[in-house]
Amino acid sequence: MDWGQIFNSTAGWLFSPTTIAYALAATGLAVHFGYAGLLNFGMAGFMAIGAYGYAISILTFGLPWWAAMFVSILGAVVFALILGIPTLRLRADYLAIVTIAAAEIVRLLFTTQVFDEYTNSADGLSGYHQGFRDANPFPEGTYGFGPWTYNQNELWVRVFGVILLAIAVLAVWLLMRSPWGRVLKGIREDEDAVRALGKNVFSFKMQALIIGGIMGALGGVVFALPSAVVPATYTTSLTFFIWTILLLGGAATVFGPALGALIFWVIMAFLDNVLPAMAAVGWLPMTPIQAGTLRFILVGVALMLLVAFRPQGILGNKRELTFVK
Amino acid sequence: MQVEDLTAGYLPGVNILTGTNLTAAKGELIGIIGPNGAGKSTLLKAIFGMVKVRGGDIRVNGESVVGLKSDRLVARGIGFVPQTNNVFPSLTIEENLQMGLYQKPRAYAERLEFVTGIFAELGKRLKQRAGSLSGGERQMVAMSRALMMDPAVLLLDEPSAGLSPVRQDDAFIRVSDINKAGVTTIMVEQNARRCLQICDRGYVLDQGHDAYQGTGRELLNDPKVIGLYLGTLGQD
Amino acid sequence: ASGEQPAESESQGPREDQTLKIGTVLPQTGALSFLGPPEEAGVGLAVQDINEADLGVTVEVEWGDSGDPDNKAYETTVPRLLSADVNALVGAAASGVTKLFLDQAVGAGVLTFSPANTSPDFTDWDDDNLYWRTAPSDLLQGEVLGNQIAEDGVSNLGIIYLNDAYGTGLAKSLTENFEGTGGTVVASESYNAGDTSFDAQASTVLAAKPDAVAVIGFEETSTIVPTFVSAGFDGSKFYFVDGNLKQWGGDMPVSIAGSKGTTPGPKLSDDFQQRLKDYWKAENGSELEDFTYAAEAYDAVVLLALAALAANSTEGADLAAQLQEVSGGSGDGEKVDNFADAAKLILDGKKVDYDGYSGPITFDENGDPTEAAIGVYEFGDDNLHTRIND
Amino acid sequence: MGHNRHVLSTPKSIGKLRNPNVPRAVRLPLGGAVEPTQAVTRRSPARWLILLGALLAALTLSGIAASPAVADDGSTASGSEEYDYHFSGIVKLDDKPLEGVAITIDGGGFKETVDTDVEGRWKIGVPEKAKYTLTVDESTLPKGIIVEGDSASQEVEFGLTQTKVVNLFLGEGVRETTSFADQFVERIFNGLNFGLLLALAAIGVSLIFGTTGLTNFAHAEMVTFGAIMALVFGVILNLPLWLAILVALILSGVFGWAMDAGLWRPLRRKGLGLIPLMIVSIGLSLALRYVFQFFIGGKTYQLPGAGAAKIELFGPIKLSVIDMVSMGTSIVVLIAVAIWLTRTRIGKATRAISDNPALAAASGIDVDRVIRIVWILAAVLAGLAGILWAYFRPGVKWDMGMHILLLIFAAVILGGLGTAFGALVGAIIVGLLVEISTLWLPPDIKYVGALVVLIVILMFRPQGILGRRERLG
Amino acid sequence: MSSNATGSSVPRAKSTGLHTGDAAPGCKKVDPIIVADHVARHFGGLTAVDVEHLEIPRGAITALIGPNGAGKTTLFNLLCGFDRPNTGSWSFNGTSLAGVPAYRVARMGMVRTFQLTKALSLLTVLENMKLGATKQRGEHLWASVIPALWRTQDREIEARAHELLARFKLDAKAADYAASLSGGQRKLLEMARALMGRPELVMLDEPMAGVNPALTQSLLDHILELKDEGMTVLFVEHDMHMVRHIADWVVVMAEGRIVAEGPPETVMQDQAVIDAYLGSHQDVDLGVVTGRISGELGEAGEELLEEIEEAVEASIEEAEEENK
Ligand SMILES: Nc1ncnc2c1ncn2[C@@H]1O[C@H](COP(=O)(O)OP(=O)(O)OP(=O)(O)O)[C@@H](O)[C@H]1O
Ligand SMILES: Nc1ncnc2c1ncn2[C@@H]1O[C@H](COP(=O)(O)OP(=O)(O)OP(=O)(O)O)[C@@H](O)[C@H]1O
Ligand SMILES: [Mg+2]
Ligand SMILES: [Mg+2]
Repeated sequence: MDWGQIFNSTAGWLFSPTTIAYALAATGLAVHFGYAGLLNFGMAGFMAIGAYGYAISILTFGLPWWAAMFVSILGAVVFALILGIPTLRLRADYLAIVTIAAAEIVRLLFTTQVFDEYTNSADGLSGYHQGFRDANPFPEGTYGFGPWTYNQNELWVRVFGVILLAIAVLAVWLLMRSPWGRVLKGIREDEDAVRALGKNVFSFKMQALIIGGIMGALGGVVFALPSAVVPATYTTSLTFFIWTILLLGGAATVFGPALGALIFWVIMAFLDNVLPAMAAVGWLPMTPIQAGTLRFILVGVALMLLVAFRPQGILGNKRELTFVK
Repeated sequence: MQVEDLTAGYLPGVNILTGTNLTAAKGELIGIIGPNGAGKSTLLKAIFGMVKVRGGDIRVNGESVVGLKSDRLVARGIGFVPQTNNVFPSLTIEENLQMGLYQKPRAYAERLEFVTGIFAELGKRLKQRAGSLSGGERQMVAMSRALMMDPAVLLLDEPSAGLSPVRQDDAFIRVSDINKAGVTTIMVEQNARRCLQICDRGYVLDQGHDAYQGTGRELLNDPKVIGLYLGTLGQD
Repeated sequence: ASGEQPAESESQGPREDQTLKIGTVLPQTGALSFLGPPEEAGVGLAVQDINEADLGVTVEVEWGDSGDPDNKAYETTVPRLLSADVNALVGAAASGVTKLFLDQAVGAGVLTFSPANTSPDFTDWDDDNLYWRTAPSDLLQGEVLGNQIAEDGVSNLGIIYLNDAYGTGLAKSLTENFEGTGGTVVASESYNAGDTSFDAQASTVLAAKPDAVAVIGFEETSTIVPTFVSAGFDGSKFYFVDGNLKQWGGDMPVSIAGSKGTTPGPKLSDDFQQRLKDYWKAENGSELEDFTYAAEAYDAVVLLALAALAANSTEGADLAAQLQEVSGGSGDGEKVDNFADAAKLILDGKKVDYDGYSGPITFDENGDPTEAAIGVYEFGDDNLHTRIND
Repeated sequence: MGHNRHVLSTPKSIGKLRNPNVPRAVRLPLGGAVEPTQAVTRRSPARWLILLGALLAALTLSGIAASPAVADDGSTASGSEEYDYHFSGIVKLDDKPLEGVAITIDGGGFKETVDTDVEGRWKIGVPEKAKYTLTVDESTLPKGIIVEGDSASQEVEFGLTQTKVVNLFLGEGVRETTSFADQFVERIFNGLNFGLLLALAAIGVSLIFGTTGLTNFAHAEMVTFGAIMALVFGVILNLPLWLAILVALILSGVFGWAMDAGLWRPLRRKGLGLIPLMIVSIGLSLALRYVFQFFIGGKTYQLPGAGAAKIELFGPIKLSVIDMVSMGTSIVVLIAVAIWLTRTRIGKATRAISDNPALAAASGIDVDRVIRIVWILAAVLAGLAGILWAYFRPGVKWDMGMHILLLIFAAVILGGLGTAFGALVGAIIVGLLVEISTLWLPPDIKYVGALVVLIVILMFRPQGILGRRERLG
Repeated sequence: MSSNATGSSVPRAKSTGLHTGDAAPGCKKVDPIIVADHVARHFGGLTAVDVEHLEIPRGAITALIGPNGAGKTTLFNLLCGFDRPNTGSWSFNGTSLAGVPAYRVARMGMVRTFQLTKALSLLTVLENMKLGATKQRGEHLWASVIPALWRTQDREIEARAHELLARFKLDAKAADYAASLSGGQRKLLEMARALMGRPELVMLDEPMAGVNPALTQSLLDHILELKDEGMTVLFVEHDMHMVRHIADWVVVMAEGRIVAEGPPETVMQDQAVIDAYLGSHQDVDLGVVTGRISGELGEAGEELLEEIEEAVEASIEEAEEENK
């Protein structure tokens, strides 16, 4: 087994667009669930809207990349409104299923051939990178060292993603220590009580849904920046992954989601590296090909164990746990 | 029933009960009063196995019951009415009462008669869901549920809270009657006067341990107790 | 760029034995995992053949899992393979998955070679010439199938197809060709990759009372066909395509004797399928039941190895520069149909035109194959098919 | 376009493919007139596939078993042997082949006429791939029949292959299609059947949610588990079907018990919140799903008797024996469960525990025991749903449960969380919607209809159809 | 009222002259803060609230009493916009409240507490309190990210919160999660939180149920102080000592209707009220009634015993009929 290489390819995940995209979406989910108590299981929908908003704006409407990004944000706002108006009055567990359903509706609408002209149906969209790459401030060349070696485009995507993530984290940090955040946390605990104190619960929830949704959409954009937009990626499992990340890091924490994303992908990458290698040297009674399946079994098990032994998440507050419902 | 040097708490490292002692002889009616947050409810919950006991001993009929699960204690004839969340909101009143008798479903008809004798309102609305009841009505359901099982030891946490004055009086008299019928009763009350009027002996709990004890009358007239715990409003 | 610069320039230098490292991004897990074994067997067998021939190039394989867009296995697999310094990736099975990592591979200067992608989007992808594929064309297959259905006297055809590049492309081509013969496509219903029951589609198609139904899709065919048959449709009136022309046998719970299908590939003289089976059994201990895209995967690896020989290099860009030529795309190579012969010719400094198990393979400058041979098959009573054209 | 090559070779030459000495392909520039060349341009978004050389064997009718007559009849096949390119076709009148219809192919100085054979077939070989005119001699058609419009004499052209088929289907051509009403009724029955099996799974979800508050995403795998066990015992171990199903159900129950005893109970003991528990169930779902894939791979298996033909009952209603058994079983089981829930002590205890587990324990309910029973029951119901689902789709697949999980949840929510009858009503509505909505919606968004209705209904009844609002204060 | 051990309070004069005309159900008030007309709420066949006309006097303390299930809490819900009545109109300070959402009602200065407490469990007690303050600048989304805009105000709020907590004997728990409060402490928090907003009208639903009597007494003084500052109080309570002690006006509900109104002394003498609600034996020592201690049972005591026995028999019969 080549531990050096295993380390290298695992370490690459510390700074990868995928990690950043998931971290962004998980930060958005922290606003939704961690602080506002909204059981949003439709994060994949927000991400899809972000990614498609970006790609369609460029490909169909020829907008510059930054304007396309604003279209994504706008898309997230509109989706949050459409989703929120009928559902924010629902009980938490109802909301969960309705948001899953809404995200699936979004995905299916991007998949169907009805809008093929814009979405390219199940095949998804690609070839929208030029504008973003043209805006790259880094001259052509190779940057970084060891597992973190990138060409100018790869570096630009990462730097841009990290900037977005930093803004999102900062926003959450500021918001959640303000009275606004306090109201939100109050709503999480008992919205009727908050209502009785004269706060417009619906409006606060909607604001939270929109803010988290925008972060999700930006996650979608970062996700799409270095690759393509394929509808099949935005399934419920994407949402589940984001949830896992959130709970790994700690739901009502500022840095938890980003940390969770790191841990999640490092575990995924590590298992992917280690299992086939172990199978190859005979430490596992199976072929490297079977080890591929084993990885997901272990990812599932790891997830269960992590949550079981650290239910409040890495950065979460142990004290809260005594009182969870 | 005997509670010795009980320590218990919720959060790690923080003991709410700090060496509480309490004795209830067979057939006795014990009242517990004390300021808010003194640990009265915690004491009852600890006795009933709902809070982890960290030290000390609880014995019923001489046998230690520490660590027994609630449903085992019920099987030993201990009944409990918690202070809050004491009904099943999505069950009807009837079903709530049936749950009270979960381990002995046969006796239902007979016990129902007994219970509706105390709270007539309930008898008329057996099919209403407890979740839609008013605060006082819930309290009645909660009491009735515990009374259904015809326990040997009854733990009551503020049974009179939320009841209208007539009902409160009823409730106290009933508790007293039940007790006279041989049921050892331990009652936590904030309606301290009424409580002390009917109980055989009373304990004043403060900051996790028994600060005073004595017969009901003694406590009722003890100026210290009046000053610290009873207040003067009720004294006319 | 294309294979314009002469191969001679490299072959004049001292020739060392090349070690070509390929990584596979084929589905081992997820919804597409049924496509994995035949493709991996194709790759594995090719590697075995190449290494046994021992003609100036050794191939090492790093196996990787593409998973599907749902479980996102490719997310970690591709970086792992890239950090293991592979020269070329073989995969992915689905166009959608390839799209998601192609830019990454291109950025790393690694060649991507798919045995199964049919999406038109790759033709003009900004890929530095690093994307190639041996997948069969849906235009040609659609015409062959359309003609076959017309010749069978079908006037009203129903189509049920998978909503993705593969299904829509093939369905479109089939519809155009079949209608060009004077027939009518009376119902054409699509389904999504995740769908698990098809009775709504079946009911719509059957409501139009077609004489025959073309099923364009993959593994889910064994669910679609029984749905039609139990609703009263004749099991001998189906038409299949390369994605689902399997030796169904007992996996198809209803009889489809008399149904036909098309799949690319010439009629073979050696028993390629048996060799695949033997290889798979020896390596994995399990039976290989399906051969979809096995030939394409085999040819992909052989072409890569030949390109490495011709280029005397294993760099992605160098491989890419030679692939069109060794496939016969430059037009003056000598025809060969196996690695050993081709490698010998290349070592002698000659040009080759490799024709493989999946057809005559001739790349255009976009890396798309421009020739194919399509076989027509018919199912017998045991739900196993045999070739009926030669 | 000059560099685009097209390989044209006779079918026979394919057979010689592996003999490198025989020149087997002729390369010709692809004629500019051939339609698909438009797609050659790089930018063309439409299709990549241009320029395909083609080897179409199917052209040789002689190779097709279905048409031996052609091979016998030298005259009709005239010319077909000498040329690489062929026109062929069938002439039918009202679905009956017409014999002796004279067909003429004319173009580029080449002209040939043949008569159709008994099967209505004709075939003409031509020397080059060019445009020709095909003419039908209408005098050879039966009296009073003419070829509609200008198809009696039409331009014909080759595509990528060497064969061009031109069929003529004459006659009134009124196809009898299934009426809308009949389709509607048929789908209602399909929807009911689907809804009932959904209900089995949905009640399990509802029970577990109702008792423990857990939203169990691993329920999908419990559904799959039942089907896989039926597969293992019914197909692989070849037990009689009834026994296999029985064993599968028992094992499902054991599975449910094991999950509770091995996982959920310890976690409850630890005092985990509902959201972490939900995430655990997501992890469990992932792990189980891939365990299934590890063992049975990615392909679809069939249970014995799957795909049985439907029997016409009355009118447009067609059901297979399996459908009937399945619907019957579902109804009986559902009613039994509903009665169990509302009437029995344990059934009521499940709701009590759901409201307040601590108080339930204080009432003397052995909470763990009741929860265990609920898990076993839910697992058995899920297993049964899985087996029925394996017959309904039909097929057993490693991820078959996951794809209906959302529908199961939608059913539970629609009916009102935690109400058994609600799950039933919700499931039937969802089942019907999924099946019926495709009468109007494109099928690739067939779930969208059901999900939109879910959201709309919840707008007006936020507590679900049979759910109750909690009082305030 | 005798002096009490906790000290500070002096018996005060009750507000009088609140009404015009007879002190009958639905009578007019000189300066009503709430006026409700024909407000009715039905649950299935049950009429929980059916109020013809009700006015709540401004600047006074009004007690709403009545048997369990009389509809008091439901009326609160209706007035505050937490529930919609089937019919009726009602106004606060002359503004009609029909269709006004609950939070808006609260913003107008009409804040309520809940009978079944609603502590915000995973917020600290202090945060709970701060949430109660109104017109916080930092609650606007854009302002919230710029602490400079709200920091000073937040400090003021915090100071006030500490003050109130001390008064409610919750200061020691300020930093704890509200989830860790005892039942009575939750009641206290609920009430303290409502007072944070300095409402014009505070509606307390059984604020003292479960609160220790000694503490109750000091809190009542606080309420009286608030009244002096101009606040109007409407509260539901079953503790007659408390009603007598602070209420200026008492409204009696039974079976959804207002059955009596008036100053406490008068209302509590009302035979109908006594029959329906109080019982005639407020001052009987239960120890005597139950025979635990020897003593004068007295006429009232005997009556009580009889009454109870009758009630039991009647209800048993009724229940039996019902069950048939
Ligand atoms: N779940 C809990 N976690 C942590 N601390 C708790 C918890 N429940 C109660 N406490 C604390 O324990 C102490 C005693 O609470 P307990 O409920 O026993 O009081 P009590 O005497 O019943 O008061 P009351 O008369 O108000 O009901 C209080 O200080 C309370 O804050
Ligand atoms: N949502 C509901 N569904 C059905 N009945 C209800 C509902 N809400 C209240 N009720 C009934 O309306 C009546 C009035 O209830 P309310 O809570 O207003 O009484 P209350 O006067 O506050 O009594 P308490 O003093 O016991 O708190 C009760 O009989 C109650 O059972
Ligand atoms: Mg208490
Ligand atoms: Mg009330």
